[in-house]
Amino acid sequence: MIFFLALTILGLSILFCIYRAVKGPTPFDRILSISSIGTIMALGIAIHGFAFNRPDFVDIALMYILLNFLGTIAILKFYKMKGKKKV
Amino acid sequence: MGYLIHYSTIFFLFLGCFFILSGSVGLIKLPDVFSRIHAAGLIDTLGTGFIILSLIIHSGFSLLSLKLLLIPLFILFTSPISGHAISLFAHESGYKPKAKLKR
Amino acid sequence: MNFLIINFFLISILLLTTFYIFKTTSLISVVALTGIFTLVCAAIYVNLDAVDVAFTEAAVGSGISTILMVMAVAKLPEGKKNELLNLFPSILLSVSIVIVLLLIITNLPLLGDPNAPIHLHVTPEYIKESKSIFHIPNVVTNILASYRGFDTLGETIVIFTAGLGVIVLLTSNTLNRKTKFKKKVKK
Amino acid sequence: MPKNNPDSPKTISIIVYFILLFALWFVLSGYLKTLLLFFGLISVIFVLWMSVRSKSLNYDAFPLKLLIKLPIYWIWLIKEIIKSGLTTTKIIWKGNYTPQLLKVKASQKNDTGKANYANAITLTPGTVTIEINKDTFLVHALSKELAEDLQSGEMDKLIKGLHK
Repeated sequence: MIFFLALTILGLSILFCIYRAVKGPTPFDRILSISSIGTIMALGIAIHGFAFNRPDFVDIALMYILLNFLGTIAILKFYKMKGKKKV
Repeated sequence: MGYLIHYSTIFFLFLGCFFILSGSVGLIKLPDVFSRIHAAGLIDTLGTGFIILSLIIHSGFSLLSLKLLLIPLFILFTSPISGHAISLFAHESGYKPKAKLKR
Repeated sequence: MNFLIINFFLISILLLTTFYIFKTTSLISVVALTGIFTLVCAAIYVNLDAVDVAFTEAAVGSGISTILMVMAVAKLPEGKKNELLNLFPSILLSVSIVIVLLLIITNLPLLGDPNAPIHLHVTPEYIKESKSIFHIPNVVTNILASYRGFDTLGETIVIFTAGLGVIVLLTSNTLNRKTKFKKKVKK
Repeated sequence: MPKNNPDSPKTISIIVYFILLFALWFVLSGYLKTLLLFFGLISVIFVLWMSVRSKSLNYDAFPLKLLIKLPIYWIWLIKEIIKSGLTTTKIIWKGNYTPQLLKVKASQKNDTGKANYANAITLTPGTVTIEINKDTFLVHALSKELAEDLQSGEMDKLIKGLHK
């Protein structure tokens, strides 16, 4: 039961992050909130595995964290290619 | 012993959840991009650390707990790089922080 | 019950992000929001116990398609925006697809129903025999890696390409190389 | 581009990479059968061969001295992260943020040390390295006490000792 309560709190914080991703005045706010959403989602998957007695899900959480980093760097690379320009 | 494991799991789990919640509140509340990076860093380090710690205590020592330990290890390497990259590119594309340079 | 609540929450996030992908005009935020969309999709697969699909979805969606979309946006001329000139055909198309899918859903068996056709034909043999033949405890791995080996080979190549994407992104910087070359020419 | 440092020979760092990769494979799979272990060995050797061939290995990253000192440093780093994380949480909930920009001198000599110092600054919540010039970092801090904590130079000294 505690795990489900924790999942609720994580869901609430994901909603806060989505607010920033949608509203964010600069594109960097959006990238930042997406990387935080990825981290929270990975933790949520790990907790979800324990809540449903399937702890093998940790593998996916691991891969999420690595791919989340990759996506962040990929979107940032776009800015390096475009140079000094506000999109 | 069983009670100790149970209650410490609950304690660390909700400590981690509290840090994640305060990090996401910081993402909304703080004024500019450079300050919001701190909030995201709070989610990445303390939130992840405490939640993984509580899951390790819950599962006991096995191969699974080693696998869980890999998550904060990867975070230790990836989180500062992405934080630095975001702040560097934001600085380069001309967004100035609200703070002034202190000598 | 909890399962349903989690699913409901994830799908409502999915709808929210879809709405904002539709609404925003800057292309880079569309790419960013698509990243959230893929992450939530993979989380839904995890919740439905389809671990391998979630693996592939996360690798392909978050790894390859983000890079491809970023590259495509970088190649576009400057000042290009997400303009919707004529909304009517796209709305018509999506509404008709939704109607067809809803009609199909009514004919599907319930989730986890033991008498559904897929659970009667090959699955019992997989569950009974796979461990004694291949000595690997995970049934899904057995099916993917040995019964359907060639099929998986293609998927693995896709994931391997994602890994190559990591190396290309993180090691050498093509832009720097070009500027260095220009400097050398100037000298 | 990774450079070859005479202090850390190539073979030792390749062996360290091999051990780390094989440990990672074992933790992720968890099989003890001879055949599967053999497959793991083959895949690890293949990955190492590929990365040596494409020159994406950094031979400078694993001096043996650093590996011994690393666990103590990590424990100290975790303590520091918790301390500054509590301060940051307090600032977020109270709302009395006074952002600061400051320049920090790095006294490390080699590049690995500087990178380590910049990473440690970014990893502790409340301070972020924005720009790295030759030996000064431009740092953004969330409040005055965090900035003063950084300027006292404790972290700088410790990481300098780590890379000696």
